[in-house]
Amino acid sequence: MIEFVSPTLDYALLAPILIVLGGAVLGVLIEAFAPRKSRASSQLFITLATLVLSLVSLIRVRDRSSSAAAMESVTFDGAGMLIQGSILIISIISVFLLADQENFTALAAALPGSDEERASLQQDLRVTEIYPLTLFAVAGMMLFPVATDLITLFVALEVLSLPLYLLAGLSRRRRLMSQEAALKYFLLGAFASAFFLMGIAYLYGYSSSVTFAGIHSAVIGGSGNDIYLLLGIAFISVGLLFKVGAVPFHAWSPDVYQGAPTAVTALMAAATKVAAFGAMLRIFYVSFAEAYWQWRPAIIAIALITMVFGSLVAIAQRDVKRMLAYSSIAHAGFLLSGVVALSKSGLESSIFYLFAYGIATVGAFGVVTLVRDSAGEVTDLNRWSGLGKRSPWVATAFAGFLLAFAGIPLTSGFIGKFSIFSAAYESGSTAILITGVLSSAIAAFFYIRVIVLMFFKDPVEDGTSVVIPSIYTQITITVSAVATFALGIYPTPLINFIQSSAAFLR
Amino acid sequence: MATNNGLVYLIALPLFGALALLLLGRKADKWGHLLATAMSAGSFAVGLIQLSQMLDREAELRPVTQKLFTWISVGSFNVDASLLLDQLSICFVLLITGVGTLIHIYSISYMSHDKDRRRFFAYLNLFIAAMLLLVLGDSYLNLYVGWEGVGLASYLLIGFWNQKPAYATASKKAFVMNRIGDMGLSFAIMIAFATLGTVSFSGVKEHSHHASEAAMTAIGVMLLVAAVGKSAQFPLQAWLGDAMAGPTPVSALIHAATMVTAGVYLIVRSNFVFDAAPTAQLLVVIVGAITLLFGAIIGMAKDDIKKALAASTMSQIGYMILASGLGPAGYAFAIMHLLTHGFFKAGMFLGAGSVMHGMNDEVNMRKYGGLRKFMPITFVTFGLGYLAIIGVPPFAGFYSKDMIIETALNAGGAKGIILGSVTLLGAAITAFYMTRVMILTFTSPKRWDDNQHPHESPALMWIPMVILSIGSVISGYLLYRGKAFKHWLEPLFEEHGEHTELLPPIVVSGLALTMVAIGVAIAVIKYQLSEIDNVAPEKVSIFTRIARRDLLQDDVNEALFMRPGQAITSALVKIDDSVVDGAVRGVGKMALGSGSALRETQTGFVRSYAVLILIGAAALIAAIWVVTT
Amino acid sequence: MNILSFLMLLPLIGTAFIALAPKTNVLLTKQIALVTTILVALVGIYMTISFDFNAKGFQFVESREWIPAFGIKYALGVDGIALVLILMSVLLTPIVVVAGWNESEGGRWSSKVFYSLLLVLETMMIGVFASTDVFLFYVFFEAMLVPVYFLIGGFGSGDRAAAAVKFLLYSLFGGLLMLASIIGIYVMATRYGNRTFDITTLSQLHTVLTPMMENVLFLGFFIAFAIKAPLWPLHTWLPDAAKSATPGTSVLLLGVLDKVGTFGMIRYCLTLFPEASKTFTPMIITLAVISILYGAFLAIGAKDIKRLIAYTSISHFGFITMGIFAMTSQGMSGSTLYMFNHGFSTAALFLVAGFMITRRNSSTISDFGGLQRVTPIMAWSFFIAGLSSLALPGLSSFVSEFLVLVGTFTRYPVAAVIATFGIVLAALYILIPVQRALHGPTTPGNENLSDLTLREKIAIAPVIATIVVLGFYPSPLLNIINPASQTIISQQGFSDPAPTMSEGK
Amino acid sequence: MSLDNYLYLSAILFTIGAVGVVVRRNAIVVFMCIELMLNAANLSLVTFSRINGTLDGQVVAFFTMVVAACEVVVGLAIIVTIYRSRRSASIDDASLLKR
Repeated sequence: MIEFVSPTLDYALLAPILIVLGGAVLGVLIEAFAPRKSRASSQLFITLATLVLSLVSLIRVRDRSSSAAAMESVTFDGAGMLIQGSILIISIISVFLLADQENFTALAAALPGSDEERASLQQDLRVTEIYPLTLFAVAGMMLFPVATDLITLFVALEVLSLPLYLLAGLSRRRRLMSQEAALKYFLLGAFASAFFLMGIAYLYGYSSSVTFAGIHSAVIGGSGNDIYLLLGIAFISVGLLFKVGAVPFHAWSPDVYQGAPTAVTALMAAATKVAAFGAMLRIFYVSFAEAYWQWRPAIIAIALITMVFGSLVAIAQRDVKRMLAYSSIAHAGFLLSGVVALSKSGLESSIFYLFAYGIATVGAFGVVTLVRDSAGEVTDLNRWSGLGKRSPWVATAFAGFLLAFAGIPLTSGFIGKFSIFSAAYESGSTAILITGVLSSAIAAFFYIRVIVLMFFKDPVEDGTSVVIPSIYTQITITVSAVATFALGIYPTPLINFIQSSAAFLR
Repeated sequence: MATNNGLVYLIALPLFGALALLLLGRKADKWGHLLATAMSAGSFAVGLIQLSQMLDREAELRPVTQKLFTWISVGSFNVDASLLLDQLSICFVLLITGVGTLIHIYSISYMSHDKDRRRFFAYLNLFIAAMLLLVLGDSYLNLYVGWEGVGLASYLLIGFWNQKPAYATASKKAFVMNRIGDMGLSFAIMIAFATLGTVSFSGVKEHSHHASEAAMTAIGVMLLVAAVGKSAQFPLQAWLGDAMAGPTPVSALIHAATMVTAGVYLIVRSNFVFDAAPTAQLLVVIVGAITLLFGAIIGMAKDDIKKALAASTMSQIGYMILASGLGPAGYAFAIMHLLTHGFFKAGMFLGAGSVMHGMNDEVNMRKYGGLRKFMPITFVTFGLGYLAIIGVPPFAGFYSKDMIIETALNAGGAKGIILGSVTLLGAAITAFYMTRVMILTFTSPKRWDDNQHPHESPALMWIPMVILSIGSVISGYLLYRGKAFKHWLEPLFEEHGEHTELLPPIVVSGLALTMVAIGVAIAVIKYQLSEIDNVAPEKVSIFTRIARRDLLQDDVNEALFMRPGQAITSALVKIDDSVVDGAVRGVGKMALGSGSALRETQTGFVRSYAVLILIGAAALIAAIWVVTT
Repeated sequence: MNILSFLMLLPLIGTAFIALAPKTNVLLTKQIALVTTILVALVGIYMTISFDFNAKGFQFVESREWIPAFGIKYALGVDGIALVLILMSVLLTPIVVVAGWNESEGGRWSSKVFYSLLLVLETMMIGVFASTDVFLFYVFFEAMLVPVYFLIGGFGSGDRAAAAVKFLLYSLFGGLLMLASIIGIYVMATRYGNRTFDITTLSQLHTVLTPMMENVLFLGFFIAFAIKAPLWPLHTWLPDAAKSATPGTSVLLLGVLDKVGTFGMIRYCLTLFPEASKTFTPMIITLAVISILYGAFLAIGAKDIKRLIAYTSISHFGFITMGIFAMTSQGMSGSTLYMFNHGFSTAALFLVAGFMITRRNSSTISDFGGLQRVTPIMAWSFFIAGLSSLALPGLSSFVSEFLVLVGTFTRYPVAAVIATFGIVLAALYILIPVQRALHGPTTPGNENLSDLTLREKIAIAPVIATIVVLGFYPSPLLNIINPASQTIISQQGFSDPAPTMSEGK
Repeated sequence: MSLDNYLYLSAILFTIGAVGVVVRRNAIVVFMCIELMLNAANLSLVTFSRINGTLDGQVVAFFTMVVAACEVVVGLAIIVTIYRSRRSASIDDASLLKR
């Protein structure tokens, strides 16, 4: 008979997560009780307030680090804090995109094209559930990278995934596509998490422990059955690689990115990637580090394939959102090189890259929400031609983000690429350096093509126009643009900060 | 060596003239030609002063230099912009400025109807300046500047009427063929620097003794290439004929008296190189001999008076080159012939110009005839020039050419025999074609139709002709008397003892004169005593035809260089687009293609995605498995 | 404030003013741009005067921490070579502004954009030559592409977008290879205990590198520079870009940007990887010689005047590269001087070509004819520019070209000899267009072209003056260049070959 | 009998589920196959818990059930909407998004 030890919780450290969850619950209550009119505004307010509050509380505890916050099941350390911080900041700026009601269906339950839907549109109904859903997802994302036992990891994964499945299906226009995206995301996500769970099982079987620390010591001890470890690492990786969208587990992302409401896509592409990579870094750095000779070749291979595949396919895309999706696949490849680096500089550069990339991504999708015609967003690239003439500033901002993706100097992307590749090379993998550089060259090809479309082609007169950005969207785009260039020109403060605090507590 | 700060004015005056006329533009139209003439004359005056000073000094003290400024100085490669005036260059200075001034004067009237006269005089002054720099530079690199400078001037002057496409082409041809020569000169300079570490005349001279013969030969051959290009010697002679496109005074000054003789100057100036490189020297002689006959033969076939004279120039320069290839024995005579030739050939060209002036620019001698009566002065001056060139004593040509023939014969052995006979044969042919020119133009019955009104040229034109003709009468004797000229130049060369005399001079002169007599006789029989029709006869021997086509020189060049060149060019243009750039475009296409191919993996079916994941998982397990075990 | 930083700051200030200027007032924009560039030029001249010829090493040095985490510094400084190139850049820019006074109109965007891009570009041009920190150099090297890209694509003519893209992709590709090498260096430097990008420190790195590693890193840099320079067979972007860009842009493109390639070869390839440089020298010299002849032949075959000039440049860059790798003081100084002179002679050619094209609305050579009779001054300017391009003695490019040839001959006679044939081809590729466009009867469409305006004269006069003056008196520049090139050669462990003069008699 | 058999069983169940996901068209069935995979994982967890003699495995199993339940909620919601708007639950019909 095992006697029950009452858990001791360090609420100060847990606060950031708890606050977000609390905000989410509050949101649900509002859905239940508040009058329909006031919901939108109050929900937005609560969401923002929650996130900001959570950020503040995170900053308050930034230099504490402990693995005992919740009985070993979550560990707060520099790296974790940084990742959580990035997630929060990215979420805040992408929430502004959510606020733009054009993005979401009026009544999720209504049939596409039914009178019901038309009525709901006329009444100008709005699904305000998106806010609590988002908060839940964010909570999951924040938990994911700090979880240090497999249960919490799994729960966090589901908590961040389930709301996203739903959000993906709530687009206002092209609802069939949106719902299809939701279905695909859900089925494949569940499929992947099944693998994930199986991985958990095997790791547990290997180490007879569910905590990272336990697994780590088991790996060192080498007592367990290596087959289990092998299967465990493989299955866990499947789950994680699926989330980050690495080849060949990437297939969902282009479809989902395209189908989902652009605001949600932004959140997925940016925040989810950060969270997933956070978790991946932690489990590989903390638990599997000593077994690196087993998994590293495989992960390197996947990284290379991912870079090249993403870049190549992106060239052939005709749709902005799909193009960005594939480019994000390519970036997943670059980020994986941070994972395989398995060094302090690898960790630091990954965190910087994640943050920079996330910000730029949100900004880019923010721009996408602006280019519309009567039937909603225009994502067909050919109809983007001449954007630079119509609305120079929006086009310039987008160009800026693209240059950042391409890694042109004086944008954040360049610093990120430089640091992450040098980290990978430092840890001795020349292949990643060469392939990374070459695929960046390929990638440049399509980023530039978009710039050419926007600036050097004449506008097509087919009603495509750039709507006057709502104040929210403006904030999003401006903030991301400024951040992107600031981090490109003078990244020192951030880098120093990351260097000083980025470390995993084992 | 003594320095003399006056030298720069020799060049500065005409250079100033050129710049002033070019920069002021139309403003200077009124007085431009006067300024230019004044500048040229001034330069001549300076030259005379320098000469008088030089005469006062001891033989070995005569050379003077002037350092203007440091031009290029990198590592051990140091070249000053500095001038050297010695017994050799002074001759050229006086020839250039003297004849030059006369031709300026002549041109004032000759070009009076041309609205671009100012530009013409600017070019003339530019040429004078460049040519002076050529002969005054104290190092091969300074010489190079003048060398290409005169090339530029001649390009501009040949193409002076470049609105006529043919003329424009002629000027281009001249420049390009000269460039080939210039290439030789730059090779020579490079070799000199690489082997001797210096490019100045004095430097090379002093090293010439202990440098390897191979190096000296290389330098010598390259210098010869340069000379060949500039002096229209075989095989780079083709441009001279076309160069007659330029106004006649230009032909007189540049393409008869001065520029084309620069090659001779270069070889004589580089005597120390050739003395140390017998092989190169032999080549020089051969080139000279070939060209001598080559030009002479062409000369026999030409009906265009200027082209005939041009051919004769080519042949006469052949004489000089040949002489300069004979070593110390010949240098002096080469220069001597150069000077006398300067007088009589310039004079004859001016005569030709005056004839054309009187015949509405008709150049075909078959449309002349009997002009003796209509332009007596021209006839007389041209006639004196004629006597000079064919070498009738006591006219200038006799002395200079006779010396060359003599030296050639005395070159010793088979070489001597061959060269001697070549030069003698040349003398005969020269006599023939020059007589032909005289007859066709002046003494034969008239063949021009009546809308022609031949008339004597104005004084401004015939005065220079007269002066030059005087020169062509007396200059030879003056230079010959008591071997004056030989002694004048001697300090510059290293005498290698006396040569064996194959034949006594008097016999040689006799031989020469007989050859000349034969030539003249044939010409008289063939033209004076027989009917000449005013169009070139068609039914002529293959040889004549070939001679008329300049011994196929252009055909050869086209076949050997032009067409292949064009072929290469067009081929490369294609290659650049299809292969080089094509490869680049190909890479782009490849990327795009593979992109669209991979794109197809995204079928849109959930189940296929699931399959991908499954495969991925399996692969992952396999990979880790492989590594682990 | 350090004079170099000041020099780089000035154009940015100008950009700020332009941004403030009202969109409607185009003239004001132009005036601001002109004044700024002239100021920069003056400061540049002042800097040149106050440069100490005899001192070795970098001068006007400035060094601040930029990204200490990676040991990256904002480090500036110039030696003779860099100084000369900066001088060239700042002198050419105002000339370009004056000459292309109306280029900014007829573009896709307002003049404000044009001149902002131009000024930003000027800042980067200075920076790329002035930086003594490899990373900083790379940042300028890449960032430079963006303004040029927009200048070509936005204000060019013809198929400008395609040309711009081709230019950008080519350069980016090279740049990324270089990035790989830079990362390599960075990691190596870190591994051997000194995490820095300082060029002087890194110049010692090669002592610890394996030959293999050094060669690979060298190639990364060299290919990037060979694309920029451009060297055969990586040149095909240049003709298109030059054809599509406005004359002014082309001047900056060929005159300044491409020099970054050759400059980089000296400053980075040689300094960082001396051994590898020696290893690859034969290959590079071969490529250079090919470029010389290949470029010349294509120039002869060119139908379009701008393409023609571009191809002549390819030939000239062949000379420059050859001189650099000849590793003699004549070659090195000659090449550097060549860079400067080529800047001006190409500027002259392109600007006059631009004048001709704007008048005739065509850049096809055969559309012109007999201009000498119609527009004598324009014709003369073109002719003189052409002469300097064919390196006529007495004009600036002769000195540099001859130095390169002599310098190469002393070590690689064969290459020098083959290259010398280029001077005959040069005569052809200049005189053919001269004959077609300027000589011959005036062809229809050219009868009443107007001659150069006062503005155009003002623009072209200083260029031609420079060409002529430097032809006769290059010493001032050579005095600046010589010590620097000496240093580099001695760093390489080379010394000029002594005269052979083997005793043969 | 040895506990390993349970592991083999769970492995087989997992595979069956995975294959089912790949071969079946009806969204509901596919989803059920995924549930099967989850439960296969559960079986392993419990077995390992028994082998290792620690309770964590069983705890995870409980968590898994809860999570699975949540997935069902979300999943069915999505599938139902799709069914309503498409009048078909075949996952192959939903393939507007491709390439």
